[in-house]
Formats: sequence, C-alpha cells, structure tokens
Amino acid sequence: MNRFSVSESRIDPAIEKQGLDDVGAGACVIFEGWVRNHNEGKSVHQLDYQAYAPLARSEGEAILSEAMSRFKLRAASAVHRTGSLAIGDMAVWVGVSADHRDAAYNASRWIIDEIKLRVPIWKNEHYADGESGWLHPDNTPVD
Amino acid sequence: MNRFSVSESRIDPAIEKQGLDDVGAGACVIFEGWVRNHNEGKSVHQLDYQAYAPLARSEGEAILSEAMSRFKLRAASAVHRTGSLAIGDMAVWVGVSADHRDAAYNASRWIIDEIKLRVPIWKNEHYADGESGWLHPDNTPVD
Amino acid sequence: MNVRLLYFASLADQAGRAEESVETSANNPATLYDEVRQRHGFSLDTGRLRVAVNGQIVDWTHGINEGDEIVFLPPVSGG
Amino acid sequence: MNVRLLYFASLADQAGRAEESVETSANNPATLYDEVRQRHGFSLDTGRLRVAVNGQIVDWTHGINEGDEIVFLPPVSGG
Repeated sequence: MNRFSVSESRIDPAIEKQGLDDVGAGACVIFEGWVRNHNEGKSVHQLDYQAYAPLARSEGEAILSEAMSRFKLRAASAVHRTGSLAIGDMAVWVGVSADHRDAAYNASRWIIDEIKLRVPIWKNEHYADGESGWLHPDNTPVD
Repeated sequence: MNRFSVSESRIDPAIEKQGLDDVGAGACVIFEGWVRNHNEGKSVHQLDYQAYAPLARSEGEAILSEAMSRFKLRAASAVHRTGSLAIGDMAVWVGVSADHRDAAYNASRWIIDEIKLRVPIWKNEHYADGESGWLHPDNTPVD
Repeated sequence: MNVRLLYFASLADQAGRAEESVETSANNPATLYDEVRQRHGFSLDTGRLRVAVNGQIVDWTHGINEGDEIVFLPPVSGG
Repeated sequence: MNVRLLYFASLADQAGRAEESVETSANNPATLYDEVRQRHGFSLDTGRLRVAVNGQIVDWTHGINEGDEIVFLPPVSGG
C-alpha cells in the first residue's frame, strides 16, 4: 500500500482525502503547506521543489508507517509536490483519520515535522530581487 | 464577516476552504469531525444534532474572533451541521490558515475544543440496540 | 408577565415540547427554572445548566421582562 | 571502479550537472565525497550531508561497489 507519494502535478485534496475514510473514525486532521509570498523577510515569487524521488518515497512511507504504530490512527497519507510552484500552490498535503482528535492532531504534526526533517526534497526560492537559492536549513526550525 | 455558520445541509469542505486563501499563508490546518460508528463502547447507527442557532452563531463568531487575536492567523472559519447525520457524515469543519504551522495547529485545536465546550449544539446518538439519548457531558473529556 | 421558553435536547424530551409561553412572577431565571422544573420533572439542576435571555448568556440572577425569550442550556455536546 | 553520482539542489548547481559517472578507487562515500568536492568546489562538508547508496541511507564508511548509485544529500527543505 502506498501511503506517501511524490507528484509532479497539482495535488487534488479531495482525491487524497478519500484514502482516510473509515467508519470508525471520528476525527480527521489535514495539513496543507502552501507557497507563501514571503520567507524570512524576503519577498518570494516562485518556488521549485526537487526530490530524490525513490528515496523520498521510501522515507515518506517509513514515516507514515511509523505514525500508524506510534498513534492510534485509522489511516494516514501524504503527498509532496515537485517542480515549479506559484504563490498559493499546495506544496504538501498530509491527512490522518482517527477515532479521537487527540491522536489525529498529534500524528498530523509529527508527520509533517518528520517529512521536513528527513524526506530528500529541496526548495529553491526565487525572490523579488531576482536572486534565488536552494534552502539547506542548518538546525534552525523550518516553518 | 461571518466566520462561523450552522448548516442544515451537507458541508462542502472545498467551498469552506476558499475563505482561508491568503498569499501570505504557508500553512493550513483543517479539522473535520465525522460521525463514527461507535462511542464509549456502544455501536452507533445515526446522530441528530440540535442547535440553538442564534446563540450558536454568536458563540461561534466569538470563538473565531478570539482565535484571530490569540494566534498569528491569516484566516479562520468553521461550520457545524444540524439535523440527522449518518455514519461517515461530516458534523463539523474547522479551517485556519497562518504564515507558520505552529500557529495553525495550535489555533485549530483551540477552536474545536472551545466549540465543543461552549457552542449550544447537542448530539443525540441512536444506538444499535434501539436506544437513543442526548449527550450532556459532565466534565469528562469529549472526543 | 408572559415569557417564551425554548427547550433543547433532554429538556425538550422531558417537557414534551420545543417551546412554550408561560405566565410567571419569577424575577430571575433561577426562580423561573424551579417553576418549570417542577412542572416538567427536569432532571438537570441549575448547576449543570447555563441560561440565555434574548440570545445572550446571562447570570441566574439576571432580570426578566415581559416577552423575553429564555433558554435553559444543558451541557453541550457538539463537534 | 565506476559509480554513478546524482546531484541535487546546491550540489547540482555547484557541479553544473545533475549526474555523472566517475572512476574512483575510494572505498567509502567519505573518501569519494572528498574527491568530487575538490573537483566541483562543493561548499557543504560531510557533517551537513547524508549519503545514500542504491536508494538507502548508509554510513559514511559503507562499502562501495562497481555500478553503485551514490547520492550526497544536502540538508532537506521540503514541506
């Protein structure tokens, strides 16, 4: 079963969410990462995401499997975009369903934190001043 | 501006989400409460929600306004169903957008907790054994 | 004076109705609740209820006026 | 022996390419990285990288074999 995917085309949240349905689930938490027009005080025009796709998939799967055993979930899935994204585009979608909302919130937060820490995907920000650069966070928290 | 609504018909999450768009937002957290087929060990067939609608709207608005000032959000909105719901139906939708995910998760959780505490809406569960009853939680945590 | 009461959830079930008009001389919601509680056999006491007058949550000692809409709110269970 | 290297993000920019085949006698990824770093002028040192061999993250002392696909992973910034 594939819980994690890497997508070169637009993410459709309605389709992604279908995988979370479960008659025992009372809570669903969805996180979406959107391309915003600013980062650390700089004005952002566009983003590119690059992935080492085979490893991104296996790391993503490992994170979601671990989430299923760490938290009392019914289902969990996630997808990350690659390629060129404009302001407002969805870069990442994470969905979980659970009997109770405590587990759903905790798992959702844990999954997106792990994705940002471990999955081999890189962001290149194109700034309003014409500069651009790959982000390689150095221990500082990533939002 | 109406941030909170009470709806007698099906909630469409795609429509609700449009109110969260903001070019400055990098994180969106959505909570959905679904009708699950069990509660505290009992098998549930169906639910009815009843609201004192005018007060539910003003209490809901107050919660969302307070969330906007407590947390660093771009937008927040929520809708709660009334009437008869079947297993799997969406009972409540809460959406927030924010620059950063910390604020989005914290606000989302705070809003649904406040809705469950304060908004005058009541749930009648119909059990598999033919019994039914209005739930009036007595300090015990509600999921 | 005459006031209008709305009932929800278990209070509506126990009263057998969703609303009623009552003639009362009660000068606050606490006294009014005692009156209707006795008549309908409500199981919840005021310690577990909130009360709204004309769409605003108020204290149990809040004044009551002719034509007010008064709602005794059982513990909520939305979400 | 011959191995295939893939480059991502700033490493790809600095190498001016997304992949290359290299002849090397390095017996682990650490030594191999020193070789290619010198040639391409990579700014990141191994303390800030992870390394994958054939799609698995491994230690810097992991053995290297003919035909391996080797990727030096800069700190990630997805999400």
